[in-house]
Order: sequence, then C-alpha cells, then structure tokens
Amino acid sequence: MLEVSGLEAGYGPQLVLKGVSMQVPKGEIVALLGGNGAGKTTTLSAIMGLISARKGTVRFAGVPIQSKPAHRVFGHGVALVPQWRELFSEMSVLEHLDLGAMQRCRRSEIGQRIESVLEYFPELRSHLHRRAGALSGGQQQMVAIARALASEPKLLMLDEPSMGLAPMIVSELGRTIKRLNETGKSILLVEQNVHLALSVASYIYIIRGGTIVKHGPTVAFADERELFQSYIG
Amino acid sequence: MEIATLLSVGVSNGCLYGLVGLGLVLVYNAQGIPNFAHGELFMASAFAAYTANILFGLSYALSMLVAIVFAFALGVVVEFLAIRPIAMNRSLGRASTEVAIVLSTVGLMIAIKGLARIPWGDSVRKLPAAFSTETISVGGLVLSTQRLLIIVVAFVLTIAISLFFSKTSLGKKMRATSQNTAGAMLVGINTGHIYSATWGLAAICGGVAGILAAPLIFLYPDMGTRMLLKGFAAACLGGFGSVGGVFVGGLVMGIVEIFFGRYLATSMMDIFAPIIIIVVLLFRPQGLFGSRSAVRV
Amino acid sequence: MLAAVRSNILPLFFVLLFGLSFTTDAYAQYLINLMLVYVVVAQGLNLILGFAGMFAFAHGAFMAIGAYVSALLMNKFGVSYLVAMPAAGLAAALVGCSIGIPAIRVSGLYLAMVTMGFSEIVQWILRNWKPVTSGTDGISVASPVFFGVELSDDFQTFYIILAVCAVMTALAQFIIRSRLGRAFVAIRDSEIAAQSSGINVARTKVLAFAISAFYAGVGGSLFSLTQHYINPDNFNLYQTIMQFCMVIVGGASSLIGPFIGATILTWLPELLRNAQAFQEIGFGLLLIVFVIFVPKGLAGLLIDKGILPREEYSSRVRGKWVVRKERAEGSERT
Amino acid sequence: MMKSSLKLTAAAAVAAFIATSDIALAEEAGLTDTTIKIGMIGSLTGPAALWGWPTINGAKMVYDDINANGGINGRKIELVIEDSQCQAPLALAAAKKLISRDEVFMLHGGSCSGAILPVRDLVLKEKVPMMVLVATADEIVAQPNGYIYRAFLPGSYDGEIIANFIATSPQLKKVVVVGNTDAVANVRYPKLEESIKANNLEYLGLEPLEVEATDATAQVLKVKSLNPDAVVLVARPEASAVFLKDAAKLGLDVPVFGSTLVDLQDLLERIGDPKPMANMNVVSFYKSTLTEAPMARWVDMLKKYYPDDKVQAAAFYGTSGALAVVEALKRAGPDLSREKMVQALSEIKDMDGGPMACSVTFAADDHEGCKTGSIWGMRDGNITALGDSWK
Repeated sequence: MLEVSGLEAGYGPQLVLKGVSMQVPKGEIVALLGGNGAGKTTTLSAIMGLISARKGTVRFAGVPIQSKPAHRVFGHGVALVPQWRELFSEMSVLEHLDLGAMQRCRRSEIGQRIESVLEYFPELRSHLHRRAGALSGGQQQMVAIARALASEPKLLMLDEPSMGLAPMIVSELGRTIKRLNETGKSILLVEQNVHLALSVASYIYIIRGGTIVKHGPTVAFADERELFQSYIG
Repeated sequence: MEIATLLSVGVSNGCLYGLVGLGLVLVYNAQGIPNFAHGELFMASAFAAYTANILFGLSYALSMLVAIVFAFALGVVVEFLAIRPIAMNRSLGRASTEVAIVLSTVGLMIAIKGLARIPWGDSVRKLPAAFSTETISVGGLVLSTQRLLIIVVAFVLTIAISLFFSKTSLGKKMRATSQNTAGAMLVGINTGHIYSATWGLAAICGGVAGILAAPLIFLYPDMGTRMLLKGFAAACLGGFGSVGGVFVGGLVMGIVEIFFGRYLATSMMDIFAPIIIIVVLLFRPQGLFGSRSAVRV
Repeated sequence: MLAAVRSNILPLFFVLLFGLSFTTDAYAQYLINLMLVYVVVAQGLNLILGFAGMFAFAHGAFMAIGAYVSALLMNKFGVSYLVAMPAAGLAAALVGCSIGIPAIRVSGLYLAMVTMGFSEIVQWILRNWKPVTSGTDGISVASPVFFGVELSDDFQTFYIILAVCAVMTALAQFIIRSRLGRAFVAIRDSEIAAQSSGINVARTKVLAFAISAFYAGVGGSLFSLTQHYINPDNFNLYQTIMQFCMVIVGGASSLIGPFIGATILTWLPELLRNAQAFQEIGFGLLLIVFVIFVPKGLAGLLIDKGILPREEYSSRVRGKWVVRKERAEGSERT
Repeated sequence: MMKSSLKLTAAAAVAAFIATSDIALAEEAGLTDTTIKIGMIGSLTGPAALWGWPTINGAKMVYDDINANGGINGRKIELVIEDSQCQAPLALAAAKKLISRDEVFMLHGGSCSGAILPVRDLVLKEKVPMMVLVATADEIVAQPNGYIYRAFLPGSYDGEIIANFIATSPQLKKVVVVGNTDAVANVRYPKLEESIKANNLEYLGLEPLEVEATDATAQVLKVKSLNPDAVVLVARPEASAVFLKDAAKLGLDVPVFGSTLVDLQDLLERIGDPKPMANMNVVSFYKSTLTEAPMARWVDMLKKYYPDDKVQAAAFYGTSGALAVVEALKRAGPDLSREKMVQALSEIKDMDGGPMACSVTFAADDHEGCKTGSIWGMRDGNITALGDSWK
C-alpha cells in the first residue's frame, strides 16, 4: 500500500531524515517507534507532503506521491492525524467532520459519511455543535481522528495519538484502532507508547537519528523493556 | 435634526470604514498580516468604475459590476504575484516570512499608486452618483441618496459575507484555513486557492467601498491612504474576529468621529483613526466585542 | 591583500569616502552626506527589524524627534551641536521606550499598526504644535560651530557626519556581537525559546526599541544638518518606507546591509534623474522583487556567493528555526 | 568583493573628476555667446506631480517663444529641468546639481514651499539669481535676500485681499475660517487673521478640514452654530468642493470666499452643479477667466507650444515669473552677469504681469513683485470679476 524508500527530508539547511525506507502493507497496522528528535513526525510530514522530500521515493498504491502537496496526497486517500491535532478551534465538531468529508465525496453523501464515522465515536454525538476549542483533550483527539476518517482514507496515519491522554482512554483508543483495521484500513501508527504499539501493530519499525535502525514483525519484539531500550539507546 | 443629520453621515461613513476594515480583517485572519496595499485596492476599483462608466460609456450598473470583477481579479493577481512566492518560500523563518509579506504589501502600495499616476495623475476625476436625484427629504431631514445606497449595500454585503462563511463550503474552508493552516491542509484543502479567494474577497470589500465612496469624493491616486487608516481603526474596534464585529466597529468609528468633530474639535478628526488604533490595540486588543480567544497571537 | 580588503571592508569604505571628499563637487558631497545619514537611520531600523524581528513602522517619526530636538536646542537655547546631537538621540530613545513599553504587550504585527498610528500622531503634533515646531512652516537649522568655526557647507559637515556614522557603525557591531545582540536574534527566532533560555523578553524588546530610536534620532539630527531647514514633510510615511527599502535591499540582519541599501537608494534616483523613470513604481517594485527573490538583500547575496566575508553573528543564527521545525522539534521533545 | 565596492566608489570618483574638470568657458557660469542656461525645479513625479509639468510648461512656453523669436541679445535660453518630487532632500540635490554640476546661470523653480525652503540658503550663499516658480510661502522671498524674486501673488496676500473685500460690505461683520492644515493652507492663516481684525471684523476662529475630507458635515454644522456673516475657505479644490456641497445641502447660506488655492471655473466643473456655487467667491491671480479675451494670448501660446496640456488655471502660474526673467535679461544687456541680472530684476517697475491681474514691481529691498489679485464671484450663473469691493 505505502512504500517509502531512501527518503531524505529536513527543515531549512538541516537534514532530519537521512534515508528512511519502510512499507505499510494493505490492511495492516504498522508502528513506527522512536525517541525524541528521531524523525518520526518528520517522516509523517514528508509522506503527507507537508514538507518536501529531498531524495527518495514515496509510493502509495503504486503511485509516486513524494513531490505532491498535502492536499493532493490527501486526495489519493492518505489521512494524517497530527500530534497537535490541528483543530479549527472556533468551528463546531460537525463542521470538522463536514470539512473532512467535503474533499473526497459528493455533497449528498456527506451526511452518511458523518453518520458512519460517529459510530466509532458515539460520545461526540452529544457535542456536535460545540466549539472544538471547548472540548477536553480526549474529545479533541476523537475529533481529530474522526475528521480524518470522514474522508474514508485508505491509509490512516496517527502521530502519537496517546499523547496527553489518560491510560483508560489510551486503551479505548487501542480498541478503536483495531476496529478500524478490521474494516480493512491500513494504519501507520507513530508512537512513543510502546505498550500501545505492541498491542495493536503487526509490524514494527524503529527509527533513530533519521534512519530505520531495526524492523520486524511484532512477535520479534515481545519484550517491551528491551524494545524500549533499543530505541532510547 | 442636527443630530439626525450627523448620525446619517456618521453611519454611512462608518459603513465605508467597516467594508474597508472587513477586507483588511479577511487577509489578516488568513495570513496574519496587515495589508498595507488595501487602500490601493479601494482606489483602483474606484478608477475601474470611472474608466468603465466615463471612458468606455458603459451603463452605471454594468460599470459597477466591471469594477467589482476587476477588484476581485486584482486581489487574486496581487496574491499570486507578490504574496504567494513569499508565503511558499519555506527557507525563511516564520517571523521573517511575515515581515517579508508585509513589506511586499508596502511595495505594492507604492507601486500601484505610482502606476495609477501614469494615466490619472494629471488631474482629479469625478464619478457621478448612482441616482440622478442627489438628496431626498424624509420628514424635514435631508438625506443624500448616495449615502443611503452606501448604508443599504454595506448592510447587505456584510450579511451576505456572514452567510457565505457559515453556510457555503468555500466559506467554511476559508474559515478553517484562517484558524489552522496545517489542519486545513490535512483535510485536503488547497490552501493556495483559499488564499487567492481570500484576497479576491478582501479586494471586493475594499473595491465596493471605493465604488460607493467615489461619487462623494474625488478620484485621485492618493485617495486610498486615508481610507486604510480608517479601515484599520474599524478593524481594531471590531476586534479582527467576526464579520459583524468589524462592521459594527466601522459604524462606531464613523459615528463617534463625526460627533467628536462637531462638538469637541474638528482639528482632531485627522488623527482620530490613529488614536483609536493605538488605544484599542494597547488596552483592549480583542476589540470592543471580540472574545480573547479570537485574537491571533 | 584581497583578504585584508575583504575583512576590513567598512573601514576602507570610510577611508575612501574621506579621500573622495577632496575631489567631489558640492552636489556629490551632499549626496555622500545624505547617504551616510541614511546609513545611520537604516542601521537603527536594521537592529530592530533585521535582528530583533520587530516590525516598527515609526522611523520617520523617530527621525523627526531627533531633528526637531537638536534644531530647537541649538536655535532656542544656543546649545552646542556636540550636546544637541546626543540629546536628540536620547530624546528619540526615550520616546522609543515609551512606545516600546506598551507596544510589547501587542504581539507581532499588531505592532506594525500601533507604530504606524504613532507616526501619524507625531506628524499631527509637528503640524499643530505651532509655538514649538512652527507647524508646516518648518524651522531653519543653525550651522554647528566648533571652536569658533562655523561648519556650514557640505564639505565641512561631512566630517561630522562621517565621524558619527563610523562611531554608530562600531556601536552597532558591538551591540550585535554582545549578549544583547544575541538576545535580539533569539527573540526574533522564537520568543518561547528565548524566554526558556533565560532572556528577559520584555526588557530586550524595549531596549531594541530604544536603541533603534536612538539611531534614528541621531540620524534625524544629522539629516537636519544636511538640509539646514526641516519641516514635518521630511519625516512622513514615505521616509519610513524608504528606510525599509534600504534595509531590505541592502540586507536585513547584516552590518554591511544598511551601507549597501543607503548607497543604492540615495544614488540610484540621482543617476536616473534624467530618465525620470525611478518614480514610485520603481521604488515599490524594487521592494517587492527583493523580498521575493533576494530576501537576504544584496549583502546576504554577496555573502552567500563568497564575495563578502560571512558575518559571524549572522551566520550563527541563519535559518536555524523554521515554523514547521519548531512544531516538529516541540513534538519530539515531549 | 574588493572589485564590487571599489567599482562603486571609483565610479563616483570618476564622475566627480569629470564634473570638476568640466570648467565653463564663459566667465560667468551658464553663459556662452549664444546661450543662457537656466535651471528649473518642479515636482514632476510623485504625489504632487499634478502641479508639475503644467506649471513648468506655463513658464517654459515663454522661453520657447523667446527662443523662436531669436532669443535675448543674441542668446537663446537653454533649460535644464530637474525633479524635486516635492521632497526637500531631492529639491536640494536638484539645486546643487544645477548649480555645481550643470553650472546654470540662474534658477527658476520651486513648486512646494517645504521642499524649496532649504534651497533658499544655498541660493543666497552661492549668489545665484532665482525666480520662484509656484511655491507660495513668504519665507522664501522674505528679506534679507539679495537673489530670490517672485512675480505672482504669494499665499499670505490673498487673506488681506479677502478681508479688505469683506470690509467693503457693511452687513458682513463676523467671519469664520474653514480650511486645510497643510503647508500651503497654513502660510495663509496668520495674515488672514491679522487682516480680518485690522478691518474691524469679528474673527470667529478656524475650523480645520482634512485635505482628503470625504464629507464636511461636522464642519458645516459647527460653522452654522457660530452664525457667521461670511466664511473664508482656505482649502484645496477637493476639500473645497466637498465643503460647498455640504454647505448647500445643510443650508449654510452665507458668502464664501476661497483663496488662490481654488479656481471658480475648476470648482464649477468639479461640483457639476451651479447651486452650491451661488455664494462662492474666490481670489484669483488672473486678469480674467481662461475663456475671456485678456487671457487669450496666453491660452493660445500654451496651445501652440504644448498642445497636449490641459488649459487649466494651474497652467499659467509660472508665466509671469518667466516674463520677468525675460524682461530682466533684456535690460541687463549683452554683457551679462549674475549681479547685473539681480540689478535688472530689482529695477523692474510696473511690468505687465501677463496673465496675472497685478503689474510686477520689484525693489532692491522687496522682491515680492505681485501683490494684487482680483475677487471673482458667481453672478447670474456666470463667473464674473468683482474687482476689489463689494457690488
């Protein structure tokens, strides 16, 4: 589904990614783990087209997307739930879902889309007309994921969705991710929370200093502590 | 009677300030910059109406339409040529990018003015009013028909723009982009198109004000600078937040200014706008009605 | 030899101008003087705009304060120019402080509007406070007298202007290389980062205002020497915009930038006098073209091409922070 | 790098050398056996360009005409025209260039008082004769001054003319002034106030009106509340038109007197409606309106040399100055020098002011050559010269 090879990217004169290669097969959950400053968010930004790749290729469903701007990448069916959520603080929850769906479906289908997304997040139903800025952190994370889902993406990329959430909500989040995967969505999960990653992902990449230092199926990383050490160290 | 007269003039002036201020706010909210060339959009549109009506002899209504289309096109072209290349240049820091865009609008301000001087610098021109009867009398109160037109058009346009933002998908996309550009990109919005549309719409606001004001004043290349300050003042009073807020800010500005001039000191009318800008921005940056959160920091 | 020239370009420039003053006519000398005056003002603007990244739209007004204070001190109180000029700078710095203190409360580009409003108010005061400023009639400026010698023509005032410009340049270099200069750059690049590394942001901003206004005040005082007569029109919006052009065309956040900018913007209109093509359009387009294509100005371009030596203070900070990177780094730090 | 910076300074040095080595052959600067070089300074570009070429051409046509008829004492007039953009630094640069590089014999220039005042010092120090083009401030020509002359009605005098005129009507007692507060308007107020008081009229004060005013409702209502017998309007044409329109609308029905900043014909065209003009009177420089016989010669001359120029009031502001220059050059004779020129100018007495209503008279200690104008008003819908007393 997603093939990244030799990706180099950075900000200004600084190179952050020094040749990242990874794959997300169709229908799988893949986790990208790494410490602070390892280049996780940069990898997602480069795939999404928020920053431009300097070298390497990114293919999605066989189509090269590495030089396309974010809105075109989105058009191919890639959605990113950013770490900082990037909500529209003065707009209602419903408007967020509306905007998420708007670019990738016909006007008449929007209502149906929103309905199907809300099935995953029933809690949002009672907040549809509230400003996003007024919601709690967990609810905001739901809105961010729901907004991305409203476009019915083929690949969903989540950037540290567990950050700042209570453990209860994190495990709830894990279940939601699994349910999404069961409907056939490919998911790329970027995390520092090793527990969450191990519990949902089928394949794991570890990034350090802008390159992939280790990867393999989840079963190969059974020991959480060892896994944690490997990317910290 | 005198108060009613002052009020009618104050309100219609305020409508013009509100429209100009609205154009400033749209660009400010989208890109975080004060558009110093906005007064020149006001001026250029007035001259476009003049050119269509007087020089090409088009009918009045058609000339207005031509001028509005021209304003929109000018806004879009200006954004494309002078703003986008800077906004897209990722090698600058955020602060440098904003400063560069502001300077670009300052450059535009001078360049457009200079450009307008080539055909129109030699003398002052006049555009006729929309209606042939200049004044009507309502219960002894003499009202200028052009001023009534200004009030009606400004109200209608403000309501239309409010509806545009809350109801249409383009309006929602524009709001989304102004609140969070990264978020907008992530829902597939082509922010480049949104900026074009924003500049176009902003230019229409300034342009309509220019076309409406033209018959009351005379057309000359420097006519925009004064309007720019008044528009800024209206936007500051309104708090850069909502469409309605800016419009009310303009009204307050227009009304207070004229009463101040009449009963306190006409000499202060010149610096009323800068005083309002400073006082409001320093002591109540969210404007008279804005909520704190609407202020872009 | 070449390397020596490269690294001492500014001192050599001053020496060259000094030598030239023996061969010029009054017209060229006047323009050299005016150019040096603009260098001083542009250096001040560069400190606040280029280094501290604050958009102050008020340098015409600061110049006016300097020019009027020094002229009035000399005309009305018979104060020596040696006292009047620094006093002019201090007066401007004081006013700069007083608008800087409230202005730090408004963030980013609100500042542009506040300072623009301030300039308008200064203009209005100059026009209307007739007992002091003589309003639009303007005031004529006495020639400075040193040891009984009246310095009245361009060749004589040149020495004062050259000396002041050299001192102010050295001062600018000192400021840029000091902790304060680094604090300027830090708050430009990220206020939050600056704060977290122990910089008093508010105080630094007020200082930036004060120092920048001081330069403009001294520049205004020197300007009044070149004109022998000042009126409010000398210091309108157009003057401020011209200073911006000088900084941008020359190269913001570079010590040498204001020299290049002031040289070009003083001489180009004169060289094109006969063509009469360099009007507002050319002026405006120059500004736009530079911010789009040469955002670092000519100095930045020449430094990148290796023609001018890299200025240590600017290379340390160039392009270090970019908006997305702030976010990305912020995210990975948590 | 060395190259680039040296190049610049080298270029400046070369330019300077060329200039200094180019020593004039004649004994007096700007003179050859066949030419007299005169430098002109005007606001040709920028915001004040409105006044630039029209005023320059109004003077230039006189020189063109002289040249076409063989010149003066065998010499033709050669003009060097420089732009001041109405800004002091540029005006000063222009004057220095004309004097030290072009080495002109004399100057004829200045279209903004603020821009040309710094030039005064320079001209007096360099002892270069100068005729003022259109700048109106008193200080430019004020004494002591051995070299600068003006041959049209200066700004401060129209207040006196208006006040004297108002005083001839016994029913006009209380006068209020409405006007701009920019340089051209400000030069007029002190003498206006003084003359109003000198004529035993009651001065009710000054109501400022923005130069770019879009409406004058506040001012008109304030003036009405003061209940004056007459209004003196010292404003530029745009603001004057706005004021007159609002005055008519709001029923301010007293005589209004405009300064030389406005022209009746032009105001009538701007407002496009004779009604607000009914009470309007102005001080004019000219002998008659542009369409009447006394002006025909000058209008024809303009059409001959500058057929593209608009025939407007501003077109002839500089004409009388050029006529005085020509007259003085003739009188100074073939053996010309700057000092002789100044002498000749000072000796001009009762010269016909051309389009101007005054006759030009200079004296060694008074270089204001023209101190009268005429009051015009609307009578039966026509622009009519009223002379200097109420009829």
